[in-house]
Amino acid sequence: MNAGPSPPGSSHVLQARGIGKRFAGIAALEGVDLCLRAGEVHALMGQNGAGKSTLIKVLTGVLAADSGTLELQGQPIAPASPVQAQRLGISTVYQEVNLCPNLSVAENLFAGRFPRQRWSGLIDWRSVRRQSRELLEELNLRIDPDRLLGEYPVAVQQMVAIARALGVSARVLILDEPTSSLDEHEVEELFAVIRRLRERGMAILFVTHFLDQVYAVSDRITVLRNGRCVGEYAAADLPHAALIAAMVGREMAAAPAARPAAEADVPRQMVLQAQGLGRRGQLAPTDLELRGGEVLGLGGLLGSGRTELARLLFGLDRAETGTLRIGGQAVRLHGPADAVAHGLALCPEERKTEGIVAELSVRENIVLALQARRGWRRFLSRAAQNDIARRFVDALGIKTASIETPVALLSGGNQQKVVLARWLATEPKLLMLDEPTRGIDIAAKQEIMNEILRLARTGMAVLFVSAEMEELLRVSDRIAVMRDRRKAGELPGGCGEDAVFELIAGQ
Amino acid sequence: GEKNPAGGERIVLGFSQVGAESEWRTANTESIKSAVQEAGIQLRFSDAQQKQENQIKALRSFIAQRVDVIAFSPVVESGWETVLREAKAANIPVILTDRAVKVSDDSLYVTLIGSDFVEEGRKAARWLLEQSPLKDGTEPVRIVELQGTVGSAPANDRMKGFKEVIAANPRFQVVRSQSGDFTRAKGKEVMEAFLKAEGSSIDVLFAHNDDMAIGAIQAIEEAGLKPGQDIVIVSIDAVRGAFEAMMAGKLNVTVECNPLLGPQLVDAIHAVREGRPLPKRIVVEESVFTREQAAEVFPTRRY
Amino acid sequence: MNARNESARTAASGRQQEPMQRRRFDPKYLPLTVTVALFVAMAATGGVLYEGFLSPQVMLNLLIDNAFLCIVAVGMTFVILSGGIDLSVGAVIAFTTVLLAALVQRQGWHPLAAIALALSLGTVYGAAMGLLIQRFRLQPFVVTLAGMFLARGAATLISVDSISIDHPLMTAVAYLRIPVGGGYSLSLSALIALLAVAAGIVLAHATRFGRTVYAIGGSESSALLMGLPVAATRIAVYALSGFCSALAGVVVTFYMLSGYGLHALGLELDAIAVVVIGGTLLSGGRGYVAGTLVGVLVLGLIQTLIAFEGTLSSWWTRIAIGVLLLLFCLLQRVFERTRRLTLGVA
Amino acid sequence: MAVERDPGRTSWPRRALAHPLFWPALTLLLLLLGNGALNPGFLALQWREGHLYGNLIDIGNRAAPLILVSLGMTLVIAARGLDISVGAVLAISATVAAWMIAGGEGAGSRLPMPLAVAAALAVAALCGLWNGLLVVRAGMQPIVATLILMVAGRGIAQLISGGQILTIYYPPYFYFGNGYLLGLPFSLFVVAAVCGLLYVALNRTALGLFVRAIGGNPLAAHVAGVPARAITIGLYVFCAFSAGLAGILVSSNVRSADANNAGQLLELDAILAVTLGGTLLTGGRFSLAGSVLGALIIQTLTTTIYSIGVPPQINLMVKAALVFVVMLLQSADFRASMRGLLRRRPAGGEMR
Ligand SMILES: Nc1ncnc2c1ncn2[C@@H]1O[C@H](COP(=O)(O)OP(=O)(O)OP(=O)(O)O)[C@@H](O)[C@H]1O
Ligand SMILES: Nc1ncnc2c1ncn2[C@@H]1O[C@H](COP(=O)(O)OP(=O)(O)OP(=O)(O)O)[C@@H](O)[C@H]1O
Ligand SMILES: [Mg+2]
Ligand SMILES: [Mg+2]
Repeated sequence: MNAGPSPPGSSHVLQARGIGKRFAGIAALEGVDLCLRAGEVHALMGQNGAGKSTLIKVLTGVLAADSGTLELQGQPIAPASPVQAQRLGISTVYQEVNLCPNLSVAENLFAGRFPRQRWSGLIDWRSVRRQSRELLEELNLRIDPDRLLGEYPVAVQQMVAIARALGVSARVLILDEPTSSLDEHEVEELFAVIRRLRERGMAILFVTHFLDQVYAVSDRITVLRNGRCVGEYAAADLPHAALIAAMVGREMAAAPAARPAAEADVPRQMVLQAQGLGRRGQLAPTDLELRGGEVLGLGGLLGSGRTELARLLFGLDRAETGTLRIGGQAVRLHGPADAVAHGLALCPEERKTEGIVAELSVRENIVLALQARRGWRRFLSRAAQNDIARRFVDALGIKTASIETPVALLSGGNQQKVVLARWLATEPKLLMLDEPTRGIDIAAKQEIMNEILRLARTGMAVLFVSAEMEELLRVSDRIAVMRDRRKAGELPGGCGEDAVFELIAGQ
Repeated sequence: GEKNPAGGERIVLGFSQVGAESEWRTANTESIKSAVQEAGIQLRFSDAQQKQENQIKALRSFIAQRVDVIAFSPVVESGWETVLREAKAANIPVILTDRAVKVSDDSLYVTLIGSDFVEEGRKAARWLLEQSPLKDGTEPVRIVELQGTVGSAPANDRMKGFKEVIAANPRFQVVRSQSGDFTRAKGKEVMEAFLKAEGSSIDVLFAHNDDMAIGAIQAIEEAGLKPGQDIVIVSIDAVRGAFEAMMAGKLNVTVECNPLLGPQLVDAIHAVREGRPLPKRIVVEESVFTREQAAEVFPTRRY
Repeated sequence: MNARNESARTAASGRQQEPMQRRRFDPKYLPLTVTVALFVAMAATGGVLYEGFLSPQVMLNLLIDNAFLCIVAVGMTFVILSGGIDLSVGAVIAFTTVLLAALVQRQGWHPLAAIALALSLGTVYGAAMGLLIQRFRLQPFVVTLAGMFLARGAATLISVDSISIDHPLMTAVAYLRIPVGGGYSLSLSALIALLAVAAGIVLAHATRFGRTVYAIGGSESSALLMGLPVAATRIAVYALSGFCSALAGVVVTFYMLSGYGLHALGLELDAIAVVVIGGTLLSGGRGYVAGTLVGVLVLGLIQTLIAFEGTLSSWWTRIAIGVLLLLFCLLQRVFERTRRLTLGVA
Repeated sequence: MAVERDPGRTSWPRRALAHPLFWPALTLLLLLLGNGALNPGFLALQWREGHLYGNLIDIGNRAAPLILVSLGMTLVIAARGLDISVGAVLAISATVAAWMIAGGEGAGSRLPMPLAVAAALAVAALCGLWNGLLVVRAGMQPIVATLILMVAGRGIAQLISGGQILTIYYPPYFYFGNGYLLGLPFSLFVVAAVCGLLYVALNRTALGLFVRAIGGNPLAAHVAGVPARAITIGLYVFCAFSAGLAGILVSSNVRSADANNAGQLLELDAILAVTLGGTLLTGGRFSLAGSVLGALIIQTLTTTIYSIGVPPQINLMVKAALVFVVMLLQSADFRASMRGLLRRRPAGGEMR
């Protein structure tokens, strides 16, 4: 006795109606509807903290909804745990990489569904290995399935998580910001797979902050704003500007302010000078100069050594060769504490492991680096802490119930903003940002770009690492390109994409 | 064994000690070490840190090293059958010191040199019934007992011996009994609680060793009572501290438990080497010291 | 633009290609190798210093005398791998010995029936603690500490004295020696211990249960999101440890032929130490059952060295154990130093 | 924004119930009241010889060393460490102090008492430094690093004492563990001083923030420029120092130093106190006040067992039962499921 008219063609695979979810005092979702259809890619869009991840967690049984119903192919379902959701045929990649870093890649791919030997019931490692290769191959990912997952950077972990989700032959595939740490090539690989799966009739839900990606792959778009459904649109009928307006709730200039013409007359002091800085297996000896008031973009492919370079500059890894001069003085950095004392700052790439301290409040996370710089005795008064925290919460638009909320409870993009705020608060001489805009919505991304440019104008030197070419070209005065763990060359700010790609490709 | 400079075979003794858990034990170790050294016997000493497992391991290693004689103070009575059989198979005679073992086959060891814990408990009780200031009278005598570590052989046996004798006189009653783990700190802590719970109605304190009695004496003093007078105190071991307390009039009597087994052990070793017969049990001379004797005996005490 | 991407990608893919052939030596086995090598070095030093130290029987005694520690440590390895800890193991051993002794000597049970009961009791006891930990989110340390008090209390409640066992079947098994050639022999307990290690290795590395244990230790929330049976596995881990403790209790009963509430005092710490020395991380998720066996042998070797030295007073014995432990762990660290940044905390 | 704050609805009982210290405090209160009910004299306080006298005072005085050690342990655990050598460090400090003071009956002290106390504390702190260096510099796992000192430390203490119990005959020294100030045991003032010091260090300087950051995510704290290594070493030093302080109190209280038995199994009690107080052993969340309550709970348990006349064979059973009750009471999940049971039962009754 199915209520209501059966959907046309009954292609509705997963349908959510009137989903509501509150967290102590905050309505994360209110009356949200979502309908996934077989053979369609559905994009879920919205600003940071709009409720996308929460909705996904409700769909997959991680969180219990306060209200609303779920139907899978017309049957009401109520998955109480991820296991049940998986059994129902819903395969998910969550926003933060949720795999076990201490297991090998192959184990992460197959945990919970290991193939077993017929005769002994033990895990059949041969076929685990073989099937892992096949799965990774599908994503064109050439990594050793026997190595521990934790040895790979997040980008690779992200791909492995996707591969794991693909390995489950499911009816519904949910991907929460799968592309946030991937570069364009990986994204293309992923999209190729997504298209293949769509052909096979799978229903796919896909979250991203990149508009290009939405239009490249999705058929339908649902927009959330502040926990409410703004609407469901066919991708083809929704222009960029309209989509942005739907997400942000107001019209926004689509073309962001470009870098103002270089103010050449500002005297640029040498802030940092690296000569032959290197470390075996990580980075070939590299020269680099950074002056106050300029933004140096660092380009390159995944694994080209950008993160390594930043880590060496910050003393997070010990350099084996070369010298480092800060403000003209030769220094040896014995660790981040040293670097911070010298006025350096590094906003790390891996938010979950090296960035946030999940249990601490937003306020404490924001003041942490500044306090470290001041030393333990010169304690920032509570009032000063509140002040700083509030200022950055407002400036970066961090969506949080209060500044005393534990960072763990914030949405992914807002956590990223908190880490960024931590480093902006130290007002360093040199600010190194390793993929600072990962997982951040378009509106906030613009804010951050503007903030970086503003800081540079005040005389700060900025090292900006990004996988997004557009972003890189927009803010950089100079662009250094990394290839094969060495600096391939430097380009002036105004150069075009072509020149950068040529360097990346080594032509 | 190896050649000693005098030409003869030097005897090698493997000795496994319980540990160094008390002054008594340290005195025991010292006595054995010095006696053995004087006799020109080579000593392989092993400390079991109060664990039977370790002691068994030590005995095994003595067997592997092919020592001439094995001696040990067992941590517990039971559980020695297997390793003693191995020693017998390797033709190594075994002498027990201080404590007995329970084995099905008496021939597994040569002799036991040591005290009788049950008898010590009996002696303490006998003194109480026959010589203490409370022996006459009609009022019931309320006794509190500070036991040693729960389950340990001296605690079990001293309690057993004490109970056995005290049962003869219904006036004497153990009203409270708690473990003080053989230490001063615990003895004091438990006595504090006893004093609060019983008020000043405690007549006698029986402590399974001197250390607990010394701790309890402090608690009694801090409660504003006079140890030795308001509460009669009986304990066991007769270490130096007990004599000092007796001389200060704070302890009434201590039953000796003699740790100086070294010389007797050396005699036994020689007897075994020469094939002389030995009794299955060599008793150590032990007496009971009272307050009156304390000052006189004190200078001769070695531990 | 796509064409450009394409060319960049081809250039990159050559670099991204990692050696796919199986490496001869996997670096993740380095800690284990170092531990084994150090063990061998230490044994050799003993051989140089003391006559008869390297006699095969001395080495076999390492296994015989530490069989129960080895069995307990296998269970403990799983608990620690899952990110927990089990302090009740020593007490469960004591309880098992007393229970067996009381049943066989006082109640006239057949030893096999008593052993079966003891093993199942141990398993159920462990599972119960696991249930408390899992269901009510209690900290394993407190639950198993209370479990330790309870088991020891129960043991003394059955009997304060030690109970000797002279049941013919039990004594026969206790005296049983399995010749391994050359006049040397191994006890049945040692054999059981080796079997336990072998079973542990298979369980840890070739079953779903084992891999789930590692996953939980690595990241419990990830394990949950990956859809692994976290609750059941956690309870099973403590049940396994309970079973191993009871099995070790049976072995101790044979080893000592007695039941006593004070047997295996402080063994929990030895077991934890052995597991950690064997290279397992106390924070969970990393380590090997095989390493635990080496850890047991290392601790046994340290004790044997001291026994052979034979001149140490009680306090020098303690200091020497500490120093040997220190040397061993320091060398282990020195050889393992990886290029990765390791922060001293955690 | 959908922020909702209704101060009228969160009444104070509700807020009290949600406070992390509520359940430990309630447990302690229940224990004391239960004792009072069983034994009316238990809660009585008298004025005797110029100071307060009674079980409550004893509990406070006895718990003082455990509280001190638990405080140090809390901080080490908060930074994801563990220190199982506290018992041995206590023994070392007690022995050093006793050895330097010693002397015979009426002979005064061998060395000046302040020197002895300072030396004992310095040696303890040195032990902490050793632990800290092994953990941070050598990169050993905390439990093994401190196991080394736990084993060897008692040996060192016995080496100093020659295996004897060192009896102290110098009365001024007895004041630390037995003396009274303003009618209260002096040891309570020591505890108060350390608590005050910690309060200032953790709330008036950035150390509190740093410790919590290290405990929450050591790597992130390191990257943020927090001197994680130095602080971690410092915490081990403090932990050992507080164990040393406890050693002074203990040796003063029993007027002797027993290298073998002093502080035996203290590490377990201290960790138990820390956990009962709500600190997570996995790091991150910690509560010093909770640890103080935890230590008081443990000491009250012990005193209860002694004063209600439990036969010693079942001491452990009683302790186990009480620990189970205490920790279940404190478990939010347990309370929730109990509430669930209570709610379900009447409903079920109606159905039938
Ligand atoms: N467990 C929680 N407790 C309290 N609040 C929460 C919790 N989880 C999420 N929230 C809040 O719910 C809101 C929605 O979060 P959600 O993670 O769904 O955002 P999102 O759309 O995925 O954002 P992003 O793009 O940054 O990932 C946020 O304001 C967040 O702070
Ligand atoms: N797509 C990939 N496939 C295989 N290995 C990779 C890939 N990406 C990175 N790696 C490996 O990860 C390690 C670290 O790369 P690293 O993070 O330094 O690169 P990066 O230039 O900072 O790139 P990004 O920051 O964009 O991830 C390298 O050893 C590299 O071999
Ligand atoms: Mg999200
Ligand atoms: Mg990078």
